[in-house]
Amino acid sequence: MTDYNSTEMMTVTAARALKNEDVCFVGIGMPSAACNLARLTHAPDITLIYESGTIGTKPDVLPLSIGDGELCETAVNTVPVTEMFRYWLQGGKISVGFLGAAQLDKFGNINTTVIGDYDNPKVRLPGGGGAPEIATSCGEIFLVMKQSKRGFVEKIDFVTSLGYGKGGDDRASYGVTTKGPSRLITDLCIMEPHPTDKHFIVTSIHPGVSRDDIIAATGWQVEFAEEVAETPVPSAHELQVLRELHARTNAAHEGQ
Amino acid sequence: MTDYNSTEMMTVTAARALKNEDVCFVGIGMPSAACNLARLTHAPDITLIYESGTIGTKPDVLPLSIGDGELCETAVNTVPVTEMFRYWLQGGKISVGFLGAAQLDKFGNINTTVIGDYDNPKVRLPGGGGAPEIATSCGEIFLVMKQSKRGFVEKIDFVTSLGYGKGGDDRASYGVTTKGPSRLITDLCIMEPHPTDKHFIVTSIHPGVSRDDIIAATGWQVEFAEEVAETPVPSAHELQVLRELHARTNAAHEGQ
Amino acid sequence: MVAQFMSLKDAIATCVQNGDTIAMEGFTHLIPHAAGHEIIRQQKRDLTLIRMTPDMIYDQLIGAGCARKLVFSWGGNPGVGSLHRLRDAIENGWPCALEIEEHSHAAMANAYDAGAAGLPCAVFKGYRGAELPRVNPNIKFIECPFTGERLAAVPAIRPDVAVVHAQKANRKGDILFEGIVGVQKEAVLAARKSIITVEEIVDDFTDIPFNAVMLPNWAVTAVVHVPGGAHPSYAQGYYKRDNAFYKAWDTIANDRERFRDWIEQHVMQGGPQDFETRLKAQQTKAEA
Amino acid sequence: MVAQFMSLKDAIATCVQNGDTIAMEGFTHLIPHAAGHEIIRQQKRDLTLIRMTPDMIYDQLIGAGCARKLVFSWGGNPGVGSLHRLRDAIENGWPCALEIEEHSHAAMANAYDAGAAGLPCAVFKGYRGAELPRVNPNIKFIECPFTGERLAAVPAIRPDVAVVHAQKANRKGDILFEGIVGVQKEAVLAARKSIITVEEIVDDFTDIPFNAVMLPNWAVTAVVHVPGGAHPSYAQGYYKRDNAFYKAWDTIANDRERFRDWIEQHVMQGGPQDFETRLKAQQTKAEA
Repeated sequence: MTDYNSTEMMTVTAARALKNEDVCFVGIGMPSAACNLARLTHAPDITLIYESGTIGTKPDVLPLSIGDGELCETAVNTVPVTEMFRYWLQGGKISVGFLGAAQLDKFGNINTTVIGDYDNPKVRLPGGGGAPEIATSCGEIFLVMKQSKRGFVEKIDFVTSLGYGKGGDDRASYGVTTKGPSRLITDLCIMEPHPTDKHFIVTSIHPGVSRDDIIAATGWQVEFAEEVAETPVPSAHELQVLRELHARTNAAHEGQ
Repeated sequence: MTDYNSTEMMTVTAARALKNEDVCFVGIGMPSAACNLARLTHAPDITLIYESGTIGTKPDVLPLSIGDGELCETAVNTVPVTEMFRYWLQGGKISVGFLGAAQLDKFGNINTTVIGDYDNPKVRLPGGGGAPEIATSCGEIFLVMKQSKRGFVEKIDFVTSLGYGKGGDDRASYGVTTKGPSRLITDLCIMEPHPTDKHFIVTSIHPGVSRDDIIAATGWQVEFAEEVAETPVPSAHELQVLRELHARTNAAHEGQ
Repeated sequence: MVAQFMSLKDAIATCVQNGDTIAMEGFTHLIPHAAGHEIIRQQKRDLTLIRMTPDMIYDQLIGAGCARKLVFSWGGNPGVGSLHRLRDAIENGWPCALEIEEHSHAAMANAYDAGAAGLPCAVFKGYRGAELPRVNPNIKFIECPFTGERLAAVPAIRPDVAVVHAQKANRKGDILFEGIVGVQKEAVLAARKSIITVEEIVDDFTDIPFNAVMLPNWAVTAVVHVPGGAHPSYAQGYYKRDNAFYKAWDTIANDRERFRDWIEQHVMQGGPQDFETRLKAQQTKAEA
Repeated sequence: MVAQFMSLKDAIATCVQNGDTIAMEGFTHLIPHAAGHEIIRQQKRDLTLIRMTPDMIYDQLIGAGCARKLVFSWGGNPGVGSLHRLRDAIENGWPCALEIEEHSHAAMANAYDAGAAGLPCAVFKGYRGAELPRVNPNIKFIECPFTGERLAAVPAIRPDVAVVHAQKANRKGDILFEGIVGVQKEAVLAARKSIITVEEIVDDFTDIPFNAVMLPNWAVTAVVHVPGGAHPSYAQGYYKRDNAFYKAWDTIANDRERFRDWIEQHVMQGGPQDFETRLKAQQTKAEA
């Protein structure tokens, strides 16, 4: 086993899911690291879009917020937020949306709103932000999230953003024509939706992770594909680029 | 009588109707001459807006089209045409709209679409362009038009843009909350709407024009106000500025 | 799919099919005349032409028999008069019958906006007390679900092809518009395919403002270098509107034979390179 | 009515009344922190606060007891964590109960756009399969009258006052925004009154691009010169985001007493001039 941690494994795996020709709507945190890693390795021409209105941005350090000045300075163009959500996201111009979640169910529906009851929450989370329409307007969705029984639950407390709904054709019943969450990348494995029922199935397991590890970290009944692959390990080059990116980022944010 | 013609009289009278603080949506032709004359005389701070997206323009010569380069070069800002119609016109930011017509009725409804039947027209006119929404979205409307029995008719062939509809409260019945055509300036006189019925009444006659001249050039039964004023004649300064504007304009357009 | 650099001939041949719905935009400024001529030269037929202000460029396409239907909001030669070929088609069916769908500017601007925004329709405060809704079934009314206010609705414009002219492309195929930008960006974003003719191709856009009006290369199908390609319209920063030619068009277009001769001589026997030549001639004249 | 140049104290005192609906916008960039502090100092109460991303600025206003209701789409300290004052108000009603109306970003961006456009509501492809419509009665659905497609509708945002920060005003009061421009222009156009704080007042705008993002002086109520007025947010071309302070806020806001002390020391006993001072201190530190 080469020298990497599970977060790096997850980030590199997520980055590899992106193609050079993708136009990607990037959320903050893990998605931002994965998308920029892709740009700095195998997908140099990938178009990264942040909801602050920056199109084709190439930040040298990861932004703390989705609207840091670096995003604008390195972008091809910066448009008003109204235009971003109307012409670019709703207009169907984005091929991939990257989302995380506080809670996730086996159909890829996500909760970033509340834990507990909406009107009397145990924990008030930040809310949906761009996610409800990112989830339905992007060509496909990649979900990235560390696995835990608290996060991967049978039933989420609030459906902030639609995945496959109740499964099967339910997503389309809302008038949604996009593909939905086609890949769930965790720190343990990759899951992909069942061809018809649409619940997530483990299709690839990261090296050193056991099936029991995955089951222990999942709140729903885990299903494994007939043939489960082993996720390729991060290359030395990928790890180096990712670590340099984080080092530059930390230096920049601490220096202020 | 000083040395001016009836078109100059009409243009100067229209210009005088504008105030320094107005934000004015300018059509091409006569409205453009009147608005720029106002700007070059008593209303130096007037904001002139052309539907091509130019806000606060100060052309040195009159544009041949509503989108000449001069308009953009001298504007405070130039916005997309979508924004012009959505945020500025529909958004209620314009105090005065200036319109002309091919046909006009006594309630200030205007036709710039067809003479004759819509599906089998005698004359196909250019169409409404910006007028249908200018007529309802601007704070008030000034109409400018040379009088003739062909143009000032009892019934227009097509209602391109709403004035007072059938009169009385009819305008408001369409959900329109703006004032409507508050002034009609012709080459012979000024008409203003009746306070309740809203048909046009002659309130001021240009010097040298008789009541019979007006009646002879109007296709509807002309009504005169109890007290009819005499329109003040153009000043020497106004005539000089207007003629210089036209001279510059002709030189610029011929020179190409 | 990233923008491809092509010749004008290839761009029109590849992207425009008979029967297509085409939006050629440019609000006085940046009207894609060279591309219009190429469509005439390639004898495209049965086109549905969309344009807020079908001025000289559509007069030529209609007179040359390319169009079956026109969607528009103001059809005239601005500051000059009528479009004789448009009127002849509507009033006399020459050279072929022309169906029209007529709107207001506000409706079409909103319909382009809705098209770019991926909506099926545009909702706006429009057509109040106006008669077009009586003759155009594509104007409907809905109620605001909160206030009950009556609002007009028109279908979004979603052309098969948008054709526009811009000042600059960079070598990647990103496009820059400056000055009166009209509805060009919206038209391109609303369309399935797009052809952008440009005055100039520059190495990069590093010196343009953050908030410039532009299109990234992946939102564009074909980029074509046609200097002078907007003439007799203008390109801010490059050349002025040829107002004299707009006036001259009134005489050319007012007679079917004279129009045919003009098209034969200046379009059928011409090519995109003529636009730069014409521009240089105009500039030489202006300097003389 | 043309924009008036005012002190920040006068602008807030004149334009903001208890009970008003206020939109303070700025998407990470150009957040009007100085104006927010002045509202706290003047102890405005019962405000309905509208903002897509109620981050530190609204955490402060809510913790200081200015707000009765919050309309928002994402409430967090970006990249750091929770807004402790916002959560304390929602979860525990401290210092007073806070009603919330929650939307998505797309809904609010469309609602600002609709407000600027004078529409009663925004119509968009949104909330499909999402649960917010169950808990927010201000989300409804309508049908496209042409295709039957189900579309979401939300009321337009029409605030009493919009408060934003911009880079520059000229001496006439025209306003220039550059960089990440967010929904600021829309917020101002949608509001009855507006206060714009600016980094700099310049003689004129003769050298700005034709298509700059700006507001003419007659579309603005009050212009206030507050250098550094966005700190710890940033102003492109002037100063960077003070990310370290956003991280530090997490600790300050996590404790009621510490928060109160901070407000007392830095807001109640402070003034708009502190922002320039703070900025200089930050810059000196960065250069050291």
